Amino acid sequence: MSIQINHHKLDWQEMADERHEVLAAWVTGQDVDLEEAIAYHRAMPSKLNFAHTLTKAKQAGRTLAQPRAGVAELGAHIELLQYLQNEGEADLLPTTIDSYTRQNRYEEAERGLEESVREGRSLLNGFPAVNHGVDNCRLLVESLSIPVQVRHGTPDARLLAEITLAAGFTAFEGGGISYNIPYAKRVPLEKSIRDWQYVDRLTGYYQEQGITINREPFGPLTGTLVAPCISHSVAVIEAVLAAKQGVKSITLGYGQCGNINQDVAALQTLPLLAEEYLRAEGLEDVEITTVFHQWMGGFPNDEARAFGVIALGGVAAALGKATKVIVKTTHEALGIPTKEANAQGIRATKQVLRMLQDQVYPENPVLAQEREIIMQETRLILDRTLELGDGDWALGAVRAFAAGVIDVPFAPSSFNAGRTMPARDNEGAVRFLSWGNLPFNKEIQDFHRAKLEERGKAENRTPSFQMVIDDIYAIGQGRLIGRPR
Amino acid sequence: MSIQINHHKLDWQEMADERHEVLAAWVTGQDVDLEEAIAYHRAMPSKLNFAHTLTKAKQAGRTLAQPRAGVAELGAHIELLQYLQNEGEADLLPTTIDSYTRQNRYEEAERGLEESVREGRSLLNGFPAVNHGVDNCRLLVESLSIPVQVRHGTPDARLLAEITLAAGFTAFEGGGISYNIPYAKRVPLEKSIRDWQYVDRLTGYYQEQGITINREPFGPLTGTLVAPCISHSVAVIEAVLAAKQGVKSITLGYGQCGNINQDVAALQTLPLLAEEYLRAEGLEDVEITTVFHQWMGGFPNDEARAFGVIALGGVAAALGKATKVIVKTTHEALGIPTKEANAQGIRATKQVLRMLQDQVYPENPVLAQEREIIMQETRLILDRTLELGDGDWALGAVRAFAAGVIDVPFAPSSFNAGRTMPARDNEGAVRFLSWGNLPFNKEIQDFHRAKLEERGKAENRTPSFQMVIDDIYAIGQGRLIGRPR
Amino acid sequence: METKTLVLGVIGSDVHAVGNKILEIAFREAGFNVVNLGVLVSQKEFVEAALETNADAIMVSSLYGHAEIDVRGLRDLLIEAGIGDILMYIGGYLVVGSQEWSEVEEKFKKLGFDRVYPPSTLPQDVIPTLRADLGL
Amino acid sequence: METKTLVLGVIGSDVHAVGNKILEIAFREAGFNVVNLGVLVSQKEFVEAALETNADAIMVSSLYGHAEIDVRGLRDLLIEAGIGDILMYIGGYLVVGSQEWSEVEEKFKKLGFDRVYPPSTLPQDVIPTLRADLGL
Ligand code: B12
Ligand code: B12
Repeated sequence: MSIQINHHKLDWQEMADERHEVLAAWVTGQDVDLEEAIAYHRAMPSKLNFAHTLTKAKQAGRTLAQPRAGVAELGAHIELLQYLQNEGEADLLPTTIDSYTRQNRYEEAERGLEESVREGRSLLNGFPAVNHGVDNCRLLVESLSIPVQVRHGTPDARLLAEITLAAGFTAFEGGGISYNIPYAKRVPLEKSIRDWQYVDRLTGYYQEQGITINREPFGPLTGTLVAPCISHSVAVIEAVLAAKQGVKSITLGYGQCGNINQDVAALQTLPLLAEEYLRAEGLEDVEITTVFHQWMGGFPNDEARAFGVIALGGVAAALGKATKVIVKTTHEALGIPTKEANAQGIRATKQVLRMLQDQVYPENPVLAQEREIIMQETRLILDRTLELGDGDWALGAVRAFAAGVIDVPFAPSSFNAGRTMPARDNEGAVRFLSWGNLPFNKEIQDFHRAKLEERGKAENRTPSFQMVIDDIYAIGQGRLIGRPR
Repeated sequence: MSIQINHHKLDWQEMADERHEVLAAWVTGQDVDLEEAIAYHRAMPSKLNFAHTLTKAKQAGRTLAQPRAGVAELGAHIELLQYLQNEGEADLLPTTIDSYTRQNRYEEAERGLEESVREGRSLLNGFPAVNHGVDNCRLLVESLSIPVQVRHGTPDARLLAEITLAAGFTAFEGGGISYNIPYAKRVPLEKSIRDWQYVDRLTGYYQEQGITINREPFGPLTGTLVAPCISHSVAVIEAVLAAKQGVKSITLGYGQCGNINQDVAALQTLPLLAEEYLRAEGLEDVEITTVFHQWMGGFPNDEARAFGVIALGGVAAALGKATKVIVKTTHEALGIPTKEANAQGIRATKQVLRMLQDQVYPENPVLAQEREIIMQETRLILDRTLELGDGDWALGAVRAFAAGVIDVPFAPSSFNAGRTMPARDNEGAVRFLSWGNLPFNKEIQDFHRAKLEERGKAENRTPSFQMVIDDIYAIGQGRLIGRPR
Repeated sequence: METKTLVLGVIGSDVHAVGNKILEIAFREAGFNVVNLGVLVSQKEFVEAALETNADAIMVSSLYGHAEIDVRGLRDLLIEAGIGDILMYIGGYLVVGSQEWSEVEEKFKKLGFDRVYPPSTLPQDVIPTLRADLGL
Repeated sequence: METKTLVLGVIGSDVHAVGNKILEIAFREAGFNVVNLGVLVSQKEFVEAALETNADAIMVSSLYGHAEIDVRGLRDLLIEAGIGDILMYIGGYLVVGSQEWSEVEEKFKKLGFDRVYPPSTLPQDVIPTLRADLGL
């Protein structure tokens, strides 16, 4: 790989050629007119601005609820989002992009879209925003009364960002690590990080014109037993990389692990860590908010049980005072949800959020210890990353992944070492059975070892990969910890 | 009222005439043969014994799930309970008794039963066990593979107890206070307490023959903003009264208030208080377990929201380590639930219970304070009660209610003072806006006053009855605290 | 302005007291003279109270599902007592389980009620209609 | 005993990696020789791997809902490559949303698969059948 990257701000003028090339990749690119887009954003009411809504929630100490949703055809997609807004009482809306678009396969997306129109049902697992183009996307934005975000999983999202931001979307999920490692196999990190610096720089350009676009690294990564220190490390790096490009509104994510103390501690430490590392880079005027993802791994088939999982996610989000929560549905283990199921997931979550909104999870030593562990682990990883990058976060990230200093469990990417093995401890918190090359000190290593020995003793078996497999199936089978039966 | 009561053990021989009279009240009474019934119980497998199952759960630190359910006709009722056992995965079963039987109106129950059979749908809101009689009830008990309890709301349950215990039921809900004050208007406490001493003495007789029948005072009372100190006081008195009659397995209940700290503190203090007062009476060999009732007040109409309320109840039950939880359904605000809705409520609850079963709610100062308040308040009430009774709990209870020393909010009974006014504080815990004649000391009074002033300030209104009304509707409308909009 | 008298109560073996207390307060605040019989009220008690207080309307609650059985014949008793044309409302969970509302409404209109309300009714949903029905 | 070779992979633009890793481990533990192509596998890669390794069966996963589009023509490519009768299974979330399983199964049988499995499949649900189909 010959791309040379660093974490410095891209020069907007020098990006002109690249932008030209990006916009030429699909016919709809030609409709992007940045100056006109900025005027369009200026004329939008503030209630449609994502960052604005997040700021208000953060100040009020409230947790907002946002679903995932996207279908191929425009009319159907508008109807879906309006339903989630009106019947689901969503506070924030998504537009989930289909998997072809995520891989920049616009021709296949076009075919899927055409067939979907023909068959009258969505053959795509999301909304192909690039194929729809700026004007159609604006019809969508204008048909809603709350802000809407682009949610996807695209290693190279440059064209998608150009089109959707020009269309009036005010939030854009993803990042150079979080939308590569869990979502690709052979995309080098240098390339995806660079492509996401483009997206961040574009966002920064809007910001320079006074238009705040919210950016959100994808917190849960593979969604499967990802310990907080891993996702926090990626989140902080992506926050720094985005802020360097001029992004001012950043929402950092974390996917529910299932142990309430660990989840609350993770939510509490995430902004602390981000602000600490941003400050160290002199990036002080960035607003950090948090997003909690309800359980991202395998779900129970049974809808009633799924409601239990969903509500428990709502509990952790509320007690951890997340700024927003991404809501799952009772159809999670069945397939893409109907709009009714989606709305039900939101309403169940909102009931929990509202019943807990004025309650405080009391400070206590177990929570403090959990926070301390997360802070220490994450700092060990991040400090080593910066060291590997000789003070450059972009370079450091590439080298840290190569060295297994950051290592995401179950990730498909060949640029991920894949040497860690997570498992739950005896109270269900996610720990490491093997930490591979994570730069843990002896104290932390002993901590993980002791925690898993404790579980092993309780289950009368030696901690092994079978525990991991059992844990992967556990929630789907109605429990948190995969105990032998 | 001329009945003279005291808390001493009834003389079994002297009860013979009364038993004769009780059994003569409806034709099915003649089928009760105590010696034969004891032989029947002896032959029952231990997995059908309620107390036995509770003991195992308590030792394992697990929370069991139990629904409410009852329809008029026997076959339909068996089908319902089997469904809840097999599809709902209930750990314990109920038989909810209809409201005519609860008022000893067996003729009306008979009519309702006949009409139900004729119309093929239940016109009664429960199972008229007295009308069905011993043999039919045995068919029910024998068709199940887990224990089943009688749940009702009957001020005078003597005949119901005779018949259902003889039929092999191993648990019987209710008590002389908890099944009078919320369930009757003009039944003097002397009468209901004496009638429940009969039930407890009967249970004690079974116990003397080696058959343990579990007894459970009805914890939630009116289900509407009942602060822990009120329900705990009633629970402890009924525990003492039952134990005096020879009952050895007692499950004490508490209905979810909605603030997690208060709910956990309530569950933790309930057995402590009971054991303290039992010990003082020299009643040491009684096994105390706890039952948590998911929210007993008005529910949301929307099923998804109702799932949220149900799951949050599961969270509090698990974190408070209740021995069992009584599960609500998503049809709560719609009418008596279908068996499917009932099973869904159980499964959603069990998912939450299982995901939390190995987690510990960490000890913390807020929780400790909440426990301390509940302990102090309850002791103030109980000590004054015993004083009023000149050392006799039965007499004390009667006089305490007359004096408003115990006072259940919203109770229909004319023997309840009805001078307290509960309201939520700014974090949703249930406090007192007016404590009427509750024997609170200045410290406790100041505590309540301060808590409600804090809320008043946050809402910019003076605490008043409007707050109470707002709180009554709040959960049904999707929130815990009835804030002005 | 004239003060109208309402007789309020929960019929039969029903003990649900909370809604009844709230209705009492709300009707009183709305300017009615309220005679609240509370819970566990028999048909006879309703009729007697209406006669004694010269009431303008009877407001029956039933929450526990037995209303169908409990209210049969109440209108006839009122006719016998010579106040057959008194305004009579009913509200609450009127049947066991949930049934199509229009059917429930029709059933209770046939049983002699002028208006029938579902359980989600708030006091403010009723008061304007009640005023109108009473010519206020 | 003879060792049979399985080619394993997640087809199309699909990146769901967890089930794939678990299947790899389970098939290996069951005594198969497993060639795991991982996620994001094209039809061409499946055919080439099967040819190169002289595989006895191809195990296709698709979780993300696009299987219908992604597998069309795969059986034809295998026929062209001269291994048209190779055993081929597919499993996962095969369509967008949830459809009647029997329809889904039929659809994918028509698309050339010998067996079709729903997402709730555990490795132990497949292995005995696979052994039987391979004459083990
Ligand atoms: C609290 C409660 C209890 C408490 C009552 C305490 C007390 N003494 O008041 C306890 C625990 C004791 C109890 C017992 C029982 N309950 Co209960 N209870 C409830 C619950 C949860 C809330 C009721 C309440 O207070 N709501 C708040 C008040 C403000 O609302 P409301 O009562 O509905 O009244 C409003 C409206 O209905 C309307 N309204 C009412 N009457 C009228 C009349 C007129 C004219 C008008 C215009 C309007 C109107 O206006 C009121 C004010 O807004 C409801 C379910 C729910 N709603 O969520 C079940 C519910 C009413 N109970 C029910 C049942 C079956 C029982 C029991 C038989 C058995 C049981 N499940 O244990 C016993 C019956 C005892 C008896 N003999 O009556 C059922 C009724 C089912 C049905 N009809 O199909 C319900 C619906 C629960 C359920 N889904 O199973 N219950
Ligand atoms: C974790 C997860 C993710 C992670 C994946 C991380 C990674 N790289 O692995 C992330 C978050 C990245 C992700 C992304 C997406 N996901 Co996803 N994801 C899941 C989830 C929650 C769990 C999957 C899992 O790991 N299960 C555990 C493993 C052990 O089980 P499994 O994968 O099902 O495999 C077993 C069986 O299916 C079977 N099996 C599988 N293949 C085969 C083959 C054969 C031959 C046989 C016999 C058996 C078999 O055996 C396996 C072992 O038991 C599921 C929903 C669920 N199940 O609860 C959704 C789900 C699969 N995802 C879905 C979708 C749509 C997506 C996205 C398009 C969009 C989105 N919602 O964000 C993107 C797609 C990205 C892409 N290009 O592929 C949908 C698919 C919907 C549909 N088909 O109708 C699901 C069902 C969620 C939903 N209800 O919407 N996802």
